[in-house]
Amino acid sequence: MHFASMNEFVAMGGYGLYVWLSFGLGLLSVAILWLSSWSTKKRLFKQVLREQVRQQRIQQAKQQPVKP
Amino acid sequence: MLSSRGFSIDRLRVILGVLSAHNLSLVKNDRLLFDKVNFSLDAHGLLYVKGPNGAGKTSLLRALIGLHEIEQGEVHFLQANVLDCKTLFHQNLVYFGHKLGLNLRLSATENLDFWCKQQEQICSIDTIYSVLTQLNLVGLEDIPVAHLSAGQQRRVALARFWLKESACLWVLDEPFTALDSNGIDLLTEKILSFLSSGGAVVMTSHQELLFNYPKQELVLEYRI
Amino acid sequence: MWKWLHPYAKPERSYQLCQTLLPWFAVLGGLSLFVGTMWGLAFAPADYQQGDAFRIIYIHVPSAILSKSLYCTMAIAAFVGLVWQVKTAFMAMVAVAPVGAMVTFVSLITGAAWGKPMWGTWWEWDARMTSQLILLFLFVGVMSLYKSFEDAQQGGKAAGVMAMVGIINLPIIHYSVEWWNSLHQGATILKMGKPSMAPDMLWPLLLCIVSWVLVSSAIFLLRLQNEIVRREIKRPWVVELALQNSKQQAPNNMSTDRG
Amino acid sequence: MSPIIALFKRDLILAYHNRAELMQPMMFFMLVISLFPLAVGPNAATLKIIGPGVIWVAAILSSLLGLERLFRDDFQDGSLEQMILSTTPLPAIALVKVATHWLTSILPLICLSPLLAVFLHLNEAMYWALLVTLLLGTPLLSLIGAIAVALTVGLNRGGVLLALLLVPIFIPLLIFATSAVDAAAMELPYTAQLAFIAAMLLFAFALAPFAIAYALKVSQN
Repeated sequence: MHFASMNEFVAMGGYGLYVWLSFGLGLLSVAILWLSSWSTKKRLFKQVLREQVRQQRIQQAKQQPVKP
Repeated sequence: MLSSRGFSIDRLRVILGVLSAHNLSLVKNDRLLFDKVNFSLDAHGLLYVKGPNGAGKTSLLRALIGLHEIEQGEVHFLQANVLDCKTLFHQNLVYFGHKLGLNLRLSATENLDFWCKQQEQICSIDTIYSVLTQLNLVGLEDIPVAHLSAGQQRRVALARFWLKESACLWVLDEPFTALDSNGIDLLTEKILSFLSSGGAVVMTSHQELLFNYPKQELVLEYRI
Repeated sequence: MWKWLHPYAKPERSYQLCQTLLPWFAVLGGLSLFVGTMWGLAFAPADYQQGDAFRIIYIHVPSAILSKSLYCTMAIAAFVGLVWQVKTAFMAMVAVAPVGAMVTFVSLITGAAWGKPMWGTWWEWDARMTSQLILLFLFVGVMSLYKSFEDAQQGGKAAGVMAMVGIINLPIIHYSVEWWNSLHQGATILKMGKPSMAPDMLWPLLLCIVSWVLVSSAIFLLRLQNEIVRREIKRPWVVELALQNSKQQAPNNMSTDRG
Repeated sequence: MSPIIALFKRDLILAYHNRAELMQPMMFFMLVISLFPLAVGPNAATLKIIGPGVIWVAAILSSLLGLERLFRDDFQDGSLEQMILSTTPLPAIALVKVATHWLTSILPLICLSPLLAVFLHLNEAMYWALLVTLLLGTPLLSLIGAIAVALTVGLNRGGVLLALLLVPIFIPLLIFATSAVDAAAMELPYTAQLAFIAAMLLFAFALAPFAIAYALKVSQN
């Protein structure tokens, strides 16, 4: 461990703002892209399922024509 | 190239057949329009493509002439893949699509004259005038096409079928829309005479065909 | 009812490949990113000139290295797609672009945050930062060209052409900017003292570079899967996959409900 | 050769019909350049420093404005389909269209440049350098720009996208051209910069027509 205390670690020898800013924003961007890609995946699968249900409805409507 | 070796296109198209599609599949907007379409069209043959809106009639026609990308399969002209004989194919083709291909700022004669030069057809201005007369466009030859009505504009575009005598394949997409009965008669007559002279025609139409001719039908279904 | 769908195995296989690789890349990438970053931040010694500000190197250099190689990856994918008509290559290209843009953005931000304490300004028109900015524009251009097409196939091809134009231009841009930079200002402030790094500084840097490669590959794999599913959304294998996924989740939900 | 000449003639005639529309990028060019003295003050020394850059930035922006109509009309009315189906190879058609476009909408812009040089107090040596870079550089703008135009011709809203795609690509040209003029201002030789621009131009000449043709085909789908 290079730093003696937690405070020193946060202060980064006076450069805390710049170091934490770049690491914060950098890792945040990675996290955002990962999470958005993941949620897109979930959304796409939901879309497929909805489409499947819709297909079944169409199929049923075709098999049982409305009788007057 | 072929004709210089002693084979005329006229002979070849009788022996080989004009246009054929082999296992043609098309995709548009990630939707499979149709799958494994096959047909072969000989000289004197009329292929009539039917189907509801969105079934892919226009896309099929555009794919046949190379304007739409083919997902799978091949299109053959005189038994050769069209990709390998593009120039020969284009020399023998007239396409009439939804878009008329007329510049609205130019006159009918300017448009047609330019088109003839593009197609390397030797057409004098007199020929163009006489064709336009046949199409009942007397007096409208040299005003900008923008000033003509929709039906008149279509007639100007149709003049291509009269101008390119050397063609052996016509591809027509909804040729009868916006034409009056006289225009429909003129075009029908022209198509029939072209067919009897050994040409091949691919066409789509919403309406049933108004003329009697032994035709091949290709029915496309709408697929979700 | 799916009989009209033609048997198109390739994207499915690529999806399965992504599925197998993704956990490895994600876990290894996440782990090494954590270890590398902590090593760089807390355990590596400080630079004798720049003090602790130099620790930004552990995020700036990996992202800067990756940004250009991701552009090359994108262009190679575009080339493969355009020349051999491979559908999956266009999907890969589309999946790389946002990752590349993100990495380029990170390298710009961290460069600015490093520049402030070192050069006294957030933004310096130095050659590397300028060409990095242009690289970001190129990424964004390819992405927005793809997005503006309704037909994904057509959009992929258009974006591919633009990516190819960009990759031809990239070296020209790089050298012209460097040359322009040397014309307009003395290169004195840019000399940041680049002696060979001490090994206890270098090892965490190498680990960070590896971890960034792994993490961006993981995001790329995930996005590639999304792209494949989006493009093949009506094919039976996607439907089956979605059904399987929902079945896997359903028992879990039920057990939690009971508990 | 005749189909090529016919196309060339037709495009010239159309440009004549459209002359009002062709004037717009020219007016834009003038306006942008006259904005700068108003913005930074009429000090001759300052204007002389920023002059080459201003003229080149304005030239790039106004050529982007004009480029949009390169394939637009032919695409919309279907003339392009008929051209693709003609016996002339598509790259040749593309090259002729780009050449006509350059002659009718960029060349007038270059003809305006002496006036602008006066506006921005450029001296004679700078003016000649500017003229040569414009003559060599603007065909490059048209050739590369035409690729992006051909890609976006099917989209309704191509304008801003076109700028987004092309401006980063044009940066090396901007750098070489303005530095040539700067070198001329300091009475230094600037053949190196010109050689660079000429090399890029020749490269674009060789490749761009094929890229444009491919892009036009993609847009037809």
